[in-house]
Amino acid sequence: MITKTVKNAAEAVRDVVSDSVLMFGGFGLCGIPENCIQALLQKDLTGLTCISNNAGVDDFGIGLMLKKRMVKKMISSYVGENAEFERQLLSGELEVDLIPQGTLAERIRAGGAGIPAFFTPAGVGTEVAEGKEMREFDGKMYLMEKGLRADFAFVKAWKGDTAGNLIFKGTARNFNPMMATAGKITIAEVEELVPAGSLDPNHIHTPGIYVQRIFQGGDYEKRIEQRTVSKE
Amino acid sequence: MITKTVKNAAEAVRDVVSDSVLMFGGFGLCGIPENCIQALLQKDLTGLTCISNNAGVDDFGIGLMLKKRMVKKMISSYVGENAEFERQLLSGELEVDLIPQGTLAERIRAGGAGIPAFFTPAGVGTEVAEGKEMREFDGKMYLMEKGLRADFAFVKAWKGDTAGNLIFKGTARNFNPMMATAGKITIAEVEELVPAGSLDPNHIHTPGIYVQRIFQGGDYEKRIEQRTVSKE
Amino acid sequence: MLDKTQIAKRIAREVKNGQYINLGIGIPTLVANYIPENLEVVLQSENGLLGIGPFPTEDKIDPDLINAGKQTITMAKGSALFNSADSFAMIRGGHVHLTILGAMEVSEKGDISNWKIPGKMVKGMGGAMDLVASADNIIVAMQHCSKDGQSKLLKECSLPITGINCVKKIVTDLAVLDVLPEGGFKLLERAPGVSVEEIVSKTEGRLLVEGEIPEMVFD
Amino acid sequence: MLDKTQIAKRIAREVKNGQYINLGIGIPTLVANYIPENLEVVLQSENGLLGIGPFPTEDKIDPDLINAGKQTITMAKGSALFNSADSFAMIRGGHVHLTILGAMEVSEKGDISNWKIPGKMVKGMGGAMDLVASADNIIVAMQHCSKDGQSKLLKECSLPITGINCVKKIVTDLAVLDVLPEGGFKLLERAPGVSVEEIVSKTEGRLLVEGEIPEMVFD
Repeated sequence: MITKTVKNAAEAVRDVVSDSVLMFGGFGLCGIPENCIQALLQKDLTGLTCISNNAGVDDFGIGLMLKKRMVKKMISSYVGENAEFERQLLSGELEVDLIPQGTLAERIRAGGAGIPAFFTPAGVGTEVAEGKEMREFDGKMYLMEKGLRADFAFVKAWKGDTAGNLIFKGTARNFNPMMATAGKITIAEVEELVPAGSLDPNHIHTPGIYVQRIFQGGDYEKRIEQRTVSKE
Repeated sequence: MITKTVKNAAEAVRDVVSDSVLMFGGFGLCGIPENCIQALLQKDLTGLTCISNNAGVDDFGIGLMLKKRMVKKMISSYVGENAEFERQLLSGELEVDLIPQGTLAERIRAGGAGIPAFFTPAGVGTEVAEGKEMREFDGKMYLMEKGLRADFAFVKAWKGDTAGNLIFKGTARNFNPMMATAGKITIAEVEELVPAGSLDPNHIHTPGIYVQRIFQGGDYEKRIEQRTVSKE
Repeated sequence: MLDKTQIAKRIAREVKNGQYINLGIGIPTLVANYIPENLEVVLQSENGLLGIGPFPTEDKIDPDLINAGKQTITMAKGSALFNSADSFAMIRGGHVHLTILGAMEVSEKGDISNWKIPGKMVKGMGGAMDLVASADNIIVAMQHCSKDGQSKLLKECSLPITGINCVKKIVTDLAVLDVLPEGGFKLLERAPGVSVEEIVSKTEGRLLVEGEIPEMVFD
Repeated sequence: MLDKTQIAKRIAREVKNGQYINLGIGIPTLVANYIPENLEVVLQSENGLLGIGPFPTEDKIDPDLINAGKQTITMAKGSALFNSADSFAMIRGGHVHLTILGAMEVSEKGDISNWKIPGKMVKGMGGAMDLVASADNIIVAMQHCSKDGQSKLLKECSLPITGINCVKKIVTDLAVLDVLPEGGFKLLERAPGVSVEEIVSKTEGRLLVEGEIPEMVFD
């Protein structure tokens, strides 16, 4: 069994340099790699391109990287929860590529799966289609979209083993599994790291082949954006 | 919860008609829908197009449908275990579309996922590329391949619930999950059918949305093609 | 005039037994509360869940379980979890039967705008472009007019488009309307106390009014 | 001359620590038996398993657990199961480091033929076309000549191609050869008792022989 374990987040992100392309798993603040983001904030990085469905909030997640001006460009589908983001975008300080969520997910999957391009109906007739190849199949129009990869992909799982196998929990799975496949180097932080052989092979969401480094994270805040409750 | 249960294989295949396009899960004889194949053999069908990675063996699986001359065309990646198949093919009685295994799997996934076409490097420079669009991305050549769907998809799972959620076992998973997504009507036979709510939502391989009919099969033969053993 | 709850209640009547449904943020989320109990439907959350349950009680809150609006949720019986690529494979592949979402504008051709106000608001399209490009049946929940009284049911959308020729039905605070395949809105029902004339005057796009238009009734 | 076991043993020396490896049917499958124990590698089975273990003992046979050659297998510690689309996503995406497979013919440009003999044999390409189109490192295990003595290391493949410009190294019963990036075979080692002259005479494609060619040594 190939062992992927590193000591902590600082060691995991040791070779991330400025101007890299990074992917971050998570949907909103759910399932984001909190420890890796904290470790990246400790480094003196600029000019990053960040691929993430959302851009965090003003004071948490990728929002903190935006505030520190580490990010040159965001590739996301929805950024509505972040005022600093909106400010940097409208002022032209930040480049933004907004992509339909399903197209973003599929482009990342394609990148990891060796598929350079595919066709999707999402965005036909909209500004998303500008400059893209259009084609008709069976009477319906589609856009050609390309695969996406990253220098580093940061993913957060619930459980992981020393061979890099990952299991996610609830809807914290979201973009994490595809991003794990699309990083040249994929770094996984997990709530619980177990020895290889402890996880049921039939329950694994991300096979270890995709993970180059893994560590057990700590101090998960798991901030909730919209706390909604029912009465008993 | 939407209930998908039918009584047995005969009821599940009741509306399959001649000249339909059918998909069958399985790799070799591993994970094939044995009960559905038996029920189809009881019907007076001809002109079928069968999409399956393999074509069974002479006396089991899809091989039995070939022997009964129910099949007009096979779409497969490897058919090496079936002499009757080879005979019908070389004599021109059977049309065959041989497709690289990864392309077949991805075409079925694409069909179920609303992706009409994608690019793959598999088959570039070979007769598989004949008549297909070629395109270069980042200095490498790719073929355009199209999504595949079927009128009926027959899949075999280990466990399933009345909502149609499926869990596969071992390498009997193979083509079953993609085919479940690509059938206009998907019929799942399972070794154990449990009430909705009995399966851990985090362990489900095929969400119930893809399954229109489900039943508990019986008398699984699970024939082994290459019985190989180690000494103690 | 309908309030938000009534819009949700009216849309809930469109739901059919056995449907898989994606509900957008805002009024569409409320629809879940009014689906008749005798119907068996499954709600899809595009961040990776089939089978959204009710909001959790305080002791059941799980930060790892949210809907597409980032609200804490629970899982219904028989639910399934999956990743975002698989979720949109499901949506794009046409497996979700009904999509209910909000809109800023809808055109008489069924075009919808709901993701951007140039120079003012850029939240992103999220999953809306995938949903409207893929679903067979799309129902829009929206206000008939903007705050300054401008019709939002237009000949052509003025804001950036989310999807074209996709909206099938609209429920506003004033009316229920179909979008006709050949283009144009068809008035089906009016809100309690709202006249046909008011709806006509507040609909900029081509509006077809045939025969008596019934008034909606709520319990 | 090497027998099949020796070909497998020689190929096993090419394996590096930490590699994910796909082994084809036949001799390549045997390679697993000779990978040095101090190396940590993971074997991929394209029908949906990372982490192939040894063949099962009689009491551990599970018909739901087979390799791509349809042989019953076991799972190694830390293995993972997945479907065929995910398996080839892994292969196509370049995540598998090394592919070892058999061939009927290899050309001096690294083209490979191994799936069809027109009019005679049509088994299909299985996963071979995906594997050879995607892997960075492809090693072929084959006989140097056909049964009737014809070279199988050719200028151009005569049989239908499986993939082009892909084979990096060949281990035959007579020799180990690299396929040069600019085309041509380069002789690296000869089998015990086999002369350079014999290899030259049995290689139809362009063959580069530089300096002393060492003889392979087996324990």
